[in-house]
Parts: sequence; structure tokens; C-alpha cells
Amino acid sequence: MREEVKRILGIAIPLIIICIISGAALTATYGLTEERIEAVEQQKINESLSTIFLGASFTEMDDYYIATVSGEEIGYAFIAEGTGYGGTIRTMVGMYPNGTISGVSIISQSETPGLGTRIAEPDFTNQFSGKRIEGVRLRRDGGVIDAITGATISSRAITDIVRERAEVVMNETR
Amino acid sequence: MIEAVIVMGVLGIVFGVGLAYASGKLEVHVDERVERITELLPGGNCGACGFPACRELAEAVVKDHYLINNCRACNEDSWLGICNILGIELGRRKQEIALVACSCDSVDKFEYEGVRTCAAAALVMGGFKACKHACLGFGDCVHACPFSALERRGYQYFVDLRKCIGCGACVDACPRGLIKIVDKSAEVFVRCNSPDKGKVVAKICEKGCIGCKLCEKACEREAIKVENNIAVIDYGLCNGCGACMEACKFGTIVPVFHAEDAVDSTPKVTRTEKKSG
Amino acid sequence: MKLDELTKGVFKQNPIFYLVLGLCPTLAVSTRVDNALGMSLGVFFVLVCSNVIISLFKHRIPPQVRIPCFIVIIASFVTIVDLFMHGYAPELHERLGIYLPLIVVNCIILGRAEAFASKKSVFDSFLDAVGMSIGFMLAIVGIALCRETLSSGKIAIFDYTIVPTFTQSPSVMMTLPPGAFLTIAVIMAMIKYKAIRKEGR
Amino acid sequence: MPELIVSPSPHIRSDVSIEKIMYSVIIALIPTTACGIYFFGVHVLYVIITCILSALFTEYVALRLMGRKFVMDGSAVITGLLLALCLPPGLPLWMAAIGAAFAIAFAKCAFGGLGHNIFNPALIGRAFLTASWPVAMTTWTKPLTYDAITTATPLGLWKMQNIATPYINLALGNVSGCIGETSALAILIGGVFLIAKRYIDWRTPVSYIGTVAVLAFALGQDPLFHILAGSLFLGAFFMATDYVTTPITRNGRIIFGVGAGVIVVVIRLIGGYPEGVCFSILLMNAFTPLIDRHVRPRVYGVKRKRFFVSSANEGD
Amino acid sequence: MENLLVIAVGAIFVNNIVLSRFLGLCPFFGVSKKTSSALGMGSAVIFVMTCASAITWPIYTYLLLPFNLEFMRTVTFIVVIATFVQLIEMVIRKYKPGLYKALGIYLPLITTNCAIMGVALLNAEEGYSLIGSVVNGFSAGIGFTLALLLMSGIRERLEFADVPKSFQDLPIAFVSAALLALAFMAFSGMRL
Amino acid sequence: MLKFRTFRGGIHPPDSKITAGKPIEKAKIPANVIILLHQHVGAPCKPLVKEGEKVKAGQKIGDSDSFVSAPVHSSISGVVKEISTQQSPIGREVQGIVIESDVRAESARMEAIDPATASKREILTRIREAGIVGLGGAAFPTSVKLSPPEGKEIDTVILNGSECEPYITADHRLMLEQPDKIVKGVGIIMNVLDVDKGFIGIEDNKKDAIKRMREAVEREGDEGIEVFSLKTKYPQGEAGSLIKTVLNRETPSGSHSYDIGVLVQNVATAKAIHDAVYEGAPLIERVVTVTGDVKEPKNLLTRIGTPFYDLIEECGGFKSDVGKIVCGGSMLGVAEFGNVPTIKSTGCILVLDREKSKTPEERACVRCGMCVDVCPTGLMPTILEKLARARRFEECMDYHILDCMECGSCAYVCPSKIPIVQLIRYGKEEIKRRE
Ligand SMILES: Cc1cc2nc3c(=O)[nH]c(=O)nc-3n(C[C@H](O)[C@H](O)[C@H](O)COP(=O)(O)O)c2cc1C
Ligand SMILES: Cc1cc2nc3c(=O)[nH]c(=O)nc-3n(C[C@H](O)[C@H](O)[C@H](O)COP(=O)(O)O)c2cc1C
Ligand SMILES: Cc1cc2nc3c(=O)[nH]c(=O)nc-3n(C[C@H](O)[C@H](O)[C@H](O)COP(=O)(O)O)c2cc1C
Ligand SMILES: Cc1cc2nc3c(=O)[nH]c(=O)nc-3n(C[C@H](O)[C@H](O)[C@H](O)CO)c2cc1C
Ligand code: SF4
Ligand code: SF4
Ligand code: SF4
Ligand code: SF4
Ligand code: FES
Repeated sequence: MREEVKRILGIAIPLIIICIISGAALTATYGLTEERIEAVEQQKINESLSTIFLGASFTEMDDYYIATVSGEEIGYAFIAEGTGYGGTIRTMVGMYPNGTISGVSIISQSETPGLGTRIAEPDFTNQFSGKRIEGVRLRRDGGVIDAITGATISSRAITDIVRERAEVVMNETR
Repeated sequence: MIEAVIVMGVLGIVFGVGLAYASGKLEVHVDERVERITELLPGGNCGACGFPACRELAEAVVKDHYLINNCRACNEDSWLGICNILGIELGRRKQEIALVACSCDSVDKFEYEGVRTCAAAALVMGGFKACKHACLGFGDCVHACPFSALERRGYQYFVDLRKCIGCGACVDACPRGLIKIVDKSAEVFVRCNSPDKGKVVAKICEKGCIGCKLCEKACEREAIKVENNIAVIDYGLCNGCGACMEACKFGTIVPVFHAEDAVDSTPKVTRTEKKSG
Repeated sequence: MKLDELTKGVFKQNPIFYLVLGLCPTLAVSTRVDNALGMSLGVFFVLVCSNVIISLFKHRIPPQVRIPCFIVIIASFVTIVDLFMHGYAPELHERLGIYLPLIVVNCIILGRAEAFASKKSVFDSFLDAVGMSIGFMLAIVGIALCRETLSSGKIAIFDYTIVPTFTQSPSVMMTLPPGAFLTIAVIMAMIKYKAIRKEGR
Repeated sequence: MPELIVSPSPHIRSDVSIEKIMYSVIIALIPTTACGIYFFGVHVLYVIITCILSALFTEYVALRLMGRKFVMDGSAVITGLLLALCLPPGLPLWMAAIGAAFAIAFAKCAFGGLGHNIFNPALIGRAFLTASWPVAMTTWTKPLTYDAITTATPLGLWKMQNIATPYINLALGNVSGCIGETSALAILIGGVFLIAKRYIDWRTPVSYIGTVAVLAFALGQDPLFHILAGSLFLGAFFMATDYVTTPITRNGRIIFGVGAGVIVVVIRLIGGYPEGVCFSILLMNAFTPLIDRHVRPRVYGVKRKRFFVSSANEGD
Repeated sequence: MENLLVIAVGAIFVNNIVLSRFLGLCPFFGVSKKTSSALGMGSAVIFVMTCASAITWPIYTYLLLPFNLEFMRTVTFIVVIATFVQLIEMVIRKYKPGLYKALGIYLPLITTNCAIMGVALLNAEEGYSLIGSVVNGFSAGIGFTLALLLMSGIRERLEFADVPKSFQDLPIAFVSAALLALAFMAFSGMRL
Repeated sequence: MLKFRTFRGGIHPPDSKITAGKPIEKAKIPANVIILLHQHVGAPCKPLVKEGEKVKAGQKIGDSDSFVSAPVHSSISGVVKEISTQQSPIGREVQGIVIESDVRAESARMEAIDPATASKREILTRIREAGIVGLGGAAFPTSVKLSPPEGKEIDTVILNGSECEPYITADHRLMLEQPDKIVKGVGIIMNVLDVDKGFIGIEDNKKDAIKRMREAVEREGDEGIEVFSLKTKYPQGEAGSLIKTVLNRETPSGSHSYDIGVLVQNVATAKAIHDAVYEGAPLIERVVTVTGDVKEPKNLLTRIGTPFYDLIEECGGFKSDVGKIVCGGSMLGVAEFGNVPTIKSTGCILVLDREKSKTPEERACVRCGMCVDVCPTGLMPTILEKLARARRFEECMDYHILDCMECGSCAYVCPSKIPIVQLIRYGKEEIKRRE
């Protein structure tokens, strides 16, 4: 019995030690980089926020931001995500309280380069500005957004994502 | 910090102890000798040992040491290495080579059309050669050799003795049974396999053995005997003097070239040529 | 002799073309040269560090827990790379996505740990790791170069254009999985063709 | 005595040869080709010629590189022609040429040439072009206008805008679409010719088209529309019947047809493309080796009707 | 509650782990020469992937998330998977030698198969529930097996093919994979 | 209704039966005959005569003690010139007795026996003594075939008059010219086996023969015999296909037709049985169709052992540059390279000119599946061919290579002109050799 315990410990202890060292090392590294990572992430969001409401400042709510310019609430910004042609599309959407889109910017997407990725280009995203959320549909679906040729799926995905999320936020903010 | 270390520590304990415990309970003995022997084996997977792959032979050898004799392909060094691993002592191993016993000089008896392999051609009216023992020349043996030791030159087939390790794969492939495995010490060789009567052979082939027994008479050591209309050399007795070669009128008996440049010299079968030593 | 340890990984035993290991990141992130470079740097760091550490401790690690130990060591370095990249090269980090943590199971790394570092000396292991990573880098960057060229219609490394746009409609397929497989296939076939030609001579 | 030839039996062979079959297929494709040229104008003729020449040239070069003899057996012509027939009429010629070259080089010659390829070369050519230049490959010209007025195909109209095209147009071919796919009638003529000559097995097209019809009907779609629209006919009669890439047994061909039919309907209903014939055949091509391995005819005198047979020496 | 069918179909076809996610390629090329071994490897992967999904989920959810240790998931997941595979291998080897011959010999290969780890990470990334994770793992395994089987069928047929010398073996396997991936593009953009 | 029943697969080669309208002619007695001592399946015979000895036509000159064997008889009267090794038309080298004709037509006959009164033993002995073997091609000793092993009950006899091979018309002419003898022969077979159901299967491209045979059966008044019209399709004459068509039974793989209670005999065999029993005549002559590229194709009643070139000479010699001389039909026959003598099972000598003899160039298999579709056995010839070529014999076994009857249908249809049958034969030989 003693022998057995000894044998087991002989084998297990190196692994345990390595595990502990690893845990410690990683925590240390994490501590080193944590702030930076958060800053980077925040930066991404801020960048997209600021392209939507120029010059505004933002207060974070549950799942959306309230944009204020000199204390006055001018609109809401929120992240909308859903599945496109090649994977998840994350967008930052800005909306005025009256249900008009102020702007859309793509945070991340994995569509086909040269095709679906054109949804991130201003030519496409600028179309959203000033549209009412009911109208945020592809033209062929009865809306006012022109799809990108050859990338109907991506175009439709993004309009649907934006509209659906906008409707939810609209209800929440009422 | 603490959480991470604890989590990792716990995982380490659980798995470390688990694996350690399990490794005691569940230990299955594997023999590392198998690995080492496999490394020493030639790795041609030629199948001549009766096992489908070198590794299988290695496994068998560990159980039955003397099976190592089955591998014809390993050289002296690996042979000794394997004996070392097994902790046994075997005497000097016999080394063998393959030689093709036909000069392919027989005339055709008809025009063959069909699958161009020896084995298939041999099944059509006994082969298209007038001599029913003659090489059919499609080179099944060449394709069979795992060591690329056989090659065709002109119409004849030769073994490159630097490459051949006597594995016997070609022997199995030749439908005519023309390839003979002989001791590596062989210096002369009867390049015919026809047991037909001399009269028959002489009619259809210029280089065939007619069983005239001139070689038998020429050999001082009685190493060559005509049996069943064909001369057979006993390499245990033969010292390679070449007297039989001199005696044969048809050039049926040829020298065996072991030299490094064997590729070029093997096929020159002229009666006056003789190997020294 | 020592040099051999280094160069074999680059040519004779190139991990991708010869050993056919570590294919996943190779194919997945070789759409762009900069991704490829980022990935190979990550692999370089992890491979070198873990090879060295493993060969340092090889005698202390009981065989029964060899693999878990190796893997914890490797995974730690991977996480370190992951964290730093996230903090200091966020764009690259995003593009490499899931393939960055997957360096941990990159067959090259564990394969080298198993086959080499656990047997040889520290210095040899170090050389081996460097060689292998360079081999990996050459391969993945080469593949990325082909793919990016054909899929963007120009040759550019980062922002330096080498050959200006030669076609307005480059092949989208080269960024997709088939393009990746095809590129490797063609490169491998060319290597083999060369080898055969050489042998024939 | 004369020197005689000896060869194993049989001593007579049927007069059907590879060339004969291939040229018959080319003849069977003439009505479709003519329709394509009639509907979409002379550019189409250039596309067809480009594809065929590119296919032949690539095959010649590839075979020479491989150190083999180039034989003009007509298979490369079929590949080129069929590829052209499933391209949009307005495709730039250079793309057509690259597609044909890719098809022959990677889908055929890399595998060892005629008889050895796994995937249908013409369809690989098409899939390659679709993946490479999706926009050009989904730009359709209006029939009989002879200039580049772009429209949507019947399936596109149905999928994106829910507009049905009249059957008569679909049958005659007066709709937009790939060069050779629009006229169901012209394809049928060629297909029936090949079936009558026994060069292709009726089981493949019948099970393929039948499955699409039945499944479409079961899912509440218009079966006739789904049969006539798109390249189903071209695919069913000329591509799903390609010997090299489809199963060799009759039961296998039925499975092939049914499988491809299911995939077509799935792609048309929920897939990312309006049309799925090309991919359905390619996917079933991938399944073909497995089908061939497991679907075998019943051997005379072997009692058990083993539909699925597994190899005796498996498992080691 | 996610739609399990959608997860399953998505993992098998649309995002086939090998052909469109680029995971598990080493065994995909290494063990696809024979249908029988492809089946063995495939079964082993299905088994391990399902179990790995099931095991890593609680660790992630109850150990890492609460303590804010997400950054440790690479280390913890891989340790768990590696030990689990090793344990399973030992158990099968000891108690089911037949199964070991058919399946177990592939187990060591699986530790270094990034598909397993990839699926565990994807589960975490997608935030699937326990059942969703298990279904995803299982289906990804099926997708892997499907791709492997198709590939092995193709490669078995290629044994008879007259493949040019420079394309023999791996290059033609890669070409086949390319064409297979091209065919699998059929499922891209599929709306489930 | 029954008429449409058929077997799986099969082919329709052009039937080329150019001699169908030519009545059987008696061939000239050759100057020399070579009686091979091994013309049948089973043990070879030992010579009963010495060189220089005089023999009569019909005299037994070779016999064996073995059960599975049949004696051979001199087919002409003359002198034994030599006993030596000879090439046989089926490609073996066997012992043969060369007899030089002495022009006197001395013949030796046995006594006729009345089948109505004779015992079965007697009849079987007679069949053996007359040297009768299957004349349909296989040359299996008929007396052995008529003595089924213990426990195997034969319930049906099928007479094979299908003659599905292109070119051959020997059986066809025999049925037209001597239907009564054939029907009587069947009667004997049925008696010996105690069977009361007999079929005579004839392909429907021989309508006249069907009619003649029906009339003969009616004349004979045997209720149990039925003439069965078969769809014209190669290889209808192969025993398994024939049984499948006529009785819808299948011979299980690896067993014989007697396992399912069926005996198949060729029509010429039945006629030979008739001659041996009713007339006491040993088997020394048979009808041989000499056809193809000879000047004047004929159906010849020839003495067994006549050299091929004698018969070709009798048909006016070669029409053009000869390429192949085939013993047997175009599908199953064996190409000869020398002047071999006929044997009991030689039903046809087919001469092909050089152009027709050329084997077409082989191409890669395009997997058209035509071979699979036509294989009457349900095999996958293309796979077998590839496996055999790759020497993967174990897998060949898995694909039932040994069930192949070598009918040649697959090689006939293959558009790539692959010598499938030869490769399959090679595979089979190799498998047998390994066992
Ligand atoms: C390789 C390839 C990549 C594609 N990528 C996208 C994409 O990222 N986004 C998209 O909406 N459509 C993409 N498509 C096209 C769609 O599958 C589909 O053809 C298109 O959405 C049809 O829409 P259209 O009416 O705009 O032509 C791609 C097609 C291919 C062949
Ligand atoms: C479109 C089409 C459908 C056919 N359907 C059938 C069918 O369902 N059943 C059938 O026995 N023959 C059918 N045939 C007839 C076949 O062409 C053929 O004559 C029959 O399968 C006999 O083939 P086999 O003698 O080669 O076995 C069909 C023919 C065509 C052109
Ligand atoms: C492919 C093939 C075709 C055959 N064709 C015939 C034929 O047309 N006529 C015939 O009598 N026997 C034919 N046979 C031989 C028969 O199978 C069978 O052996 C014969 O009818 C038995 O009769 P026997 O013993 O009297 O010769 C053929 C055999 C094979 C393998
Ligand atoms: C009935 C039939 C259909 C064919 N269909 C195609 C086809 O769809 N695509 C193609 O590239 N070649 C086709 N071919 C030509 C040939 O089989 C093809 O090039 C081979 O796949 C190349 O090995 C066809 C040939 C025949 C006889
Ligand atoms: S020549 Fe024969 S014995 Fe020698 S290595 Fe080759 S196959 Fe083996
Ligand atoms: S296998 Fe035999 S017959 Fe064929 S080439 Fe070699 S030695 Fe000659
Ligand atoms: S020769 Fe054999 S494989 Fe070919 S068709 Fe006849 S039975 Fe079938
Ligand atoms: S008939 Fe010939 S080409 Fe067709 S599958 Fe059979 S072997 Fe191949
Ligand atoms: S790197 Fe993914 S399996 Fe090898």
C-alpha cells in the first residue's frame, strides 16, 4: 500500500508541479496584459461608436449605449450580431430616438473577401443613415437598401440583423 | 492568481493521480525490442520472410528468435544488431542472391496479343516462345523486386548483384520459375532452365543447355552434374575455376559478376571472359 | 553536424511538405502574408520555448504523464503568446482567431516534443525547434504569398507593393479552402517533380 | 505454315469504342449547343470554341508533361463543350479558358487522365469559376436580345422574387440562364438519342429527375417548374451519366440519381445558391467510390441478397 | 435553447470541420488511405469529441467563468482532453483488446488532433449549453468521419488510377481535398 | 409466358452463322490422323497399341483405369506410325497416336443393344466404352455425368441445343438432319437417370430446328420431353444460364448442376449416345463447322483426329491472308498456332483474316459499367480486372472471381477493349496455384 502511494505520488507530483507553475505563470502574464487587452477592446468599441455619433459621449446601459452631446441624449448605440454568409457579423448601430438609423459600422465579419466583405465599405453602410427601421430591408424584399451584387445573402443578413435588433432596442428605450 | 493556481493545482492532482493510478492498474506490457528490431530491419516490406511487413517479423522475432533467419534482406550489421538486441548468438548468416536462368534466345512460335505480363502470357497456349521454359520477357520479375535489382537489357533480364539481397520476391513472380536463389559465393551459373531433351533445345535455342555433359567432364571437383537434361552446379563444391564455362560449347554457363560496376559488366557473356580468383 | 539539426527542418524534413504536420494553421491562416508571418512567429516562440523547457526537464517527467506535462508546458506558452498578441497586435489576433490557441495542438509542436526534445540535449532541441519553425515559416509564408497574390491580383507584402495590380478580377477561390489545398498540392507536386527529375538524371 | 496470331478469347469485339461513344455524345449535344447560339448570339460560339480549344490544349500539354501520348478521343472536347454549356452566356473569354484549363489539368490529368478522375471535370471547371469569379458567374443575359442586358434566371426569379416562369418558355429555352441549359426540349432530344443508343443508362436521369419532382411536390413546390428550370436536364442527361465519375452498377446509379436529386432540392430551397445541380453531382461524385464499393450486383448462385457488402479483409 | 438540429446539420455539412473549418487536417490526410482505418479513426474521433465537449463544458462554465479565468481555457481544455484520451486508451487497451485494435490505435493520434480542441474552443466561443455542446461535438465528429470516409473512398479508387508520378500520394490527396472542398461549398450560405 | 424468361445480362454479337444453310457433308478420310490420348476432362489414356500395329476404324486404342476418363478409338483404319508428344488444340502437350491411313475402310463396331431391355449398368458401360464425352465443349466423360453421386437426385434433363456462339452451326444442322436420333438419345439419358422431365432448349434464331425437333418429339411420342424456345442471347448455352432460363433455378456458387437436380447435355452428345447404343458405334466422328475466312465454309462430318489444315483445305483453303485459326467459336474458342488435330469436343474451326485478328488497342477503363451490365454471373468484371492486374487476389476472391465462367461477354462489350477475361483467368489461375 505504501509502495503504491509512493509510486502514484512519484508520477503525479511532477504533473501537479507543472500545473501549478503554469497556473502561476499564466496569471502573472494575464496580470501584465489584462489592462492592455481591455483597453484594446474598449478602443474598438469606442472607435465604432464614434463613427456613428461624431463627437458624442456614451453611457453604457444594459445592452446598449446612450449617446449624449453636451448632456443631451441624442440617440442610442447598440451592437447587433447575427450570421451572414461565412460566419458571424458584428455591427455597431446608432439610432435616433425617433427610430431613424443614424449609422452602421461593421465591427467584425468573416464574409468572402472581395464579395461579402464589401458590406463593410461605406458605399453600403452609408445607405443606412437616415433610414427608418421599417425600411431597413433589401429593395427586393420591399425595403430601401440596395444589395451588393453577388452578395445578396450578406446584404440581407446585415439588414435583418440591424432591423431586428433596432426594433428590440426601440421597445426597450420607450 | 490564487484561483488560477488552485484550479490548475486541482486539475493537476486529479489527473496526475488518476493517470498514475490507472497506469499501475491498467499497465499493458509493450516490448520496446520490437521497435528497435524494426528499425534495424531493412524496411522493404518485401514479404519474403512470410510476414506482411518488417514490423510483423520484428514482433514474431521477439517471440521466436530464430525467425530472424527468415529475413533475407538484412545485411551483416543489422543482423548482428538484432542478435544483440535479442541477446542471442547466431553464426555467420548465409547470404544469397538471385540469378536468371535463361538467355532468352528461343524463337517465337506465334504472335502473341494480349495482356503484356509474363504471368498472363504464360497461360496462353503455353507461352509464345518455342521453348516452353523460356523467359517471356515482360518483366514481371522487375516489377516484383522491392529493391529494383532486376533490369532488362536487350531482350535479357539481369540481376544487379549490388542491389539484390536474395529475398526471393522475383522467384515467386516468374511464371516460368526461371529465377534461382543461389549462394552469394557463386562464381559461375548455368543460364538455362530447360529440362527438354538436347535435340529439342538445340532446334529452338542457341544458348540452351543440351545436357551434353562436357561441363561435367571438365569439372575437377565434380561440382557440376547434368540431371534431367540440365547442368546443375553444387556451389558447396564449386570453386569458380571456370573450367565448365570453357567446356560449354553454347555459352550456357556464364560468369557471375559481383564487381562494383556490375551493371555494365554482367551481360557480356562471351566464352573467353573469365573472372579471376 | 549541429548545423544539420538546424537545416533539416528547413528543407529535408520540412514539417509541412515532408512531415505533413501542422496543416491546420497553415491552411487556415495562409490567406494573407501578414497572417502567416504572425502565425509563424507565434509558432516560433512556442516551439522554441517548449522544446527547450521540455528537454531541460525530460528526465524528471515520468513516462506515464509525459503527454499531459508536455501539453501543459506548451499550452502555457501558447496562452502567453495569445495574451500578448491580444494586447499588442489586436488586429492580427482577431484574424488568427481560433487558430492561435490551437497552436497548442499544432501537430508540429507536440510531435517535436515527443520525437525530439524528450530525447535529445537542450542545445540540440533548441536548434531543432529553430529549424522546424523556420521551415514552418518558409512554407506557410510561401503558401500565403501564392494565395494572396492570386486572390488580390497583386503581389504585396504588408503595404509594400512588389508587383502592381495585374488583374482587376482576381480569383476569390484562392482565399477559400479549395484554394488552400490546391496551393499545397501544386507546391508538393513541384517539389516531387524536381526530385524525380534529379533522380532520373 | 503461316505465322499465326494467338490471343486469348473472345476473338470478336463489339464495334463500340471510346471514340464512338464520345463523338455520339458530342452529336447529342448539338441541338442544345445550337439553341444556345440561337438564343444568346455569337459570343456564345466564341465561348464554346474557347473552352474546347483550351481543354484540348491543356490536355495536350499535361499529357506531354506526364510523358504520355496524346490521344484525340473526344473526351476533352466533351469536357470543354459541356463546361461552355454551363457557363453564363456573357462570360469573358479569358475566364472560360482558365476554367477549361483548370478542369482538365486538376480534375482530369492530375488523376491520370481519362477514366481515372473522381470528379466531373466540366463541373469542377464550373465550380472553380463560380468560386473564383462569383459575380461574373451570376450575371445573366436576356435571350434573343444579343446585347448585355442582364436579368435573373427563372430560378433566381423564383428564389429571390417569387416569380414563376411559364413552362413553355422553360421547355423551349426562351429564358435566361447558362448557354446550354435553357432549352429542356433540345437536351431531351440529345438525351433520348443516347439512351436509345444504349450509351447512357436511363436509370440515372430518371431517378435524378424523378427525385427532384417527387421531393419538390412533397415540399409543396411546383414539380414541373423545378424539373424544367435550371440545369437539371443538362445535368441529368449529360453529366450525371458521365461514366468515369458515377457508379458502375445499375443500383448504384439509381442511388446516385436519388442522392443528387435530394441535394438539388435542398440547395434550391435553403441553400446559398439558386441552383444546385452542379454541386449535387459533384457531391455525389465524391460518394461514388463508396457506392461502388458497397453496391454490387447479386452474383448468380449466391443466395444471400447482400446489398451492402463489406470487404473481407477489412479491419486490419 | 438552441435548435439542436441546426447545430447538427451546421456542424456536419455547412461548417464541416475539415473542409471548411480547416481543423483535424493531419489525421485527415494521414489516416485516409483505407476505408477501414478511416472508419476506425472516425469512430474514435466521434467518441472523443463528444466526451471532450461534455467534459470541457462544466469546467468552463463552473470553474473558469465564475473565477474570471477564461484566459486559462487553452491550458485547462488541453490538459483535460489529453488525460482523458490517455485514460480511455489505457482502459480500452486493457479491457477490450478487440476494440483497441479497431479503434484504440488511433487514440494517441487524437491528442494532437486540433479538431477536438477546436470543437471545445468553439463550444465555449458560441456559448452553447451542455446539450448543445455535446450535440455540436458529436456532429462535428460525424462531419469529420464523413469527410474522412469520402476521402478514403477516393484514395482507394486512386490506387488503380494512373496518377502522374509527381502527383502520386500526397499531392493528389490534396488535389482531391481541394475538389472535395469545392463540392462542399454547396452548403455554404445555407440558411438553416 | 415461359418464352420471355431469361437470365441476367448477356450480349447480342452478330451471329455470323454463314453455314446455317449448308447440309452436313462427309469429309474425306485424311491421310493421317492424330488421336490424342487426352481429349477429355479426367485422367489421360494409356495407349493399347504399339508403333507399327494395324488398327481398324473404331478400334479402341487407348484407355485408362480411372473412373473419370473415357477411352479413345482409332477413327480410321491404318497403321500406327508413332506414339509421341503432340500439341492439343486446347493448348496442352499430350501423348498422341499417329495413324497412317491404309485406305481400306475396315471398321470395328460393338453390338447394338436395345435400351428397352438393357440394364442401366449395361448402357452406362456402353457409353463409356464408346468413348463418349460431352460434345458441347467441356468434354466431361458422359458416363460419369450420368452416374450422379450418391444422394444427388436428378429430376430434369435439359438438352442444350442453343448454340449461342456466333459462327457455329454444327448442332443446328444436326438437329435439322437427325432429330430422331437426338430425341432417342434423350430418351436413353432419361431412362438411365429415371427422370421423366426433359427439355430441349433451342434459341429462337433457329426456328427451323425448333420445328423439326418438335416434330421428332411428337413422332417419338414421349410426353415428358418439351422443346423450349430460348431468347437469342449469348451465353444462353452456358449450363447455368440455360437452367435459369428453363427452370428458373440457380446453381449455387461453387456447386454443380446436379446439386439442384439438373443434368445438361449437348444435342450432339445425345446423338452420340444414340449411335453407341442403337448402332454400337464408338465416337469416332463428329460434325465440325469450318467457317470464317475460308473459301467455302462447310459443315463437315469429320473423323476425330483430322488435322485442322486438312479440313481447311477441304473448304477451299484460306480466303485471304490468314491471321488466326480458332478451335471453337469466336467467343470461347482457342487460337491455334500449329496444325493440331481435332478432338472429340472440336465443334468448329474458325478462320479469321489478319485484319479481324488484330487485337484492338487497349485503353484505360472509363468505368462505363457495360461489362457489369452484361455479366450473366452478376460479377463486376472491371473491378476483377483491376484487382487481378494489381495482384490483389484476396480481394478478387471477395468479388467472387471464381464464379466467372469466362464467357467473354464483358471483354466483348468493353469500349476500352480491355482483355478482361484474360486478366480474370490469370487471377483465377494464380488463386488456384496459391491454394
Ligand atoms: C465562393 C463564393 C463566395 C460567396 N460569398 C458570398 C458572400 O460572402 N456573401 C454573399 O452574400 N454571397 C456570397 N456568394 C454568393 C451567393 O452564394 C449567392 O450566389 C448570391 O448571394 C446570389 O445573390 P445575387 O442575386 O446578389 O447574385 C458567394 C458565392 C461564392 C461562389
Ligand atoms: C426514360 C426511360 C424510362 C424507362 N423506364 C423503364 C422502366 O421503368 N422499366 C423498364 O423495365 N424499362 C424502362 N425503360 C426501357 C429501358 O430503356 C430498357 O429497354 C430496359 O431497361 C431493358 O434494359 P436491359 O435489357 O438492358 O436490362 C425506360 C426507357 C426510358 C428511355
Ligand atoms: C459461355 C459458355 C457458353 C456455352 N455455350 C454452349 C452452347 O452454345 N451449346 C452447348 O451445347 N454448350 C454450351 N456450353 C457448355 C455448357 O455449359 C454445358 O457444359 C454443356 O451444354 C453440357 O453438355 P455436354 O456435357 O453434353 O457437353 C457453354 C458453356 C459456356 C461456359
Ligand atoms: C455520357 C457521357 C457523359 C459525359 N459527361 C461529361 C461531363 O459531364 N463532364 C465532363 O467533363 N466530361 C464528360 N464526359 C466526357 C468524359 O467522360 C470525361 O471527360 C471524363 O470524365 C474524363 O476522364 C462524358 C462522356 C460521356 C460518354
Ligand atoms: S532480384 Fe529477386 S531476390 Fe533479388 S532482391 Fe530482387 S526480388 Fe529479391
Ligand atoms: S518474370 Fe520470368 S519470364 Fe518474366 S521477364 Fe522475368 S524471368 Fe522472364
Ligand atoms: S467472362 Fe466472367 S466476368 Fe466476364 S461477363 Fe463472363 S462471367 Fe462475367
Ligand atoms: S466495359 Fe470496359 S471500360 Fe467499361 S467498365 Fe468494364 S472494363 Fe471499364
Ligand atoms: S495541425 Fe490540425 S490536425 Fe495537425
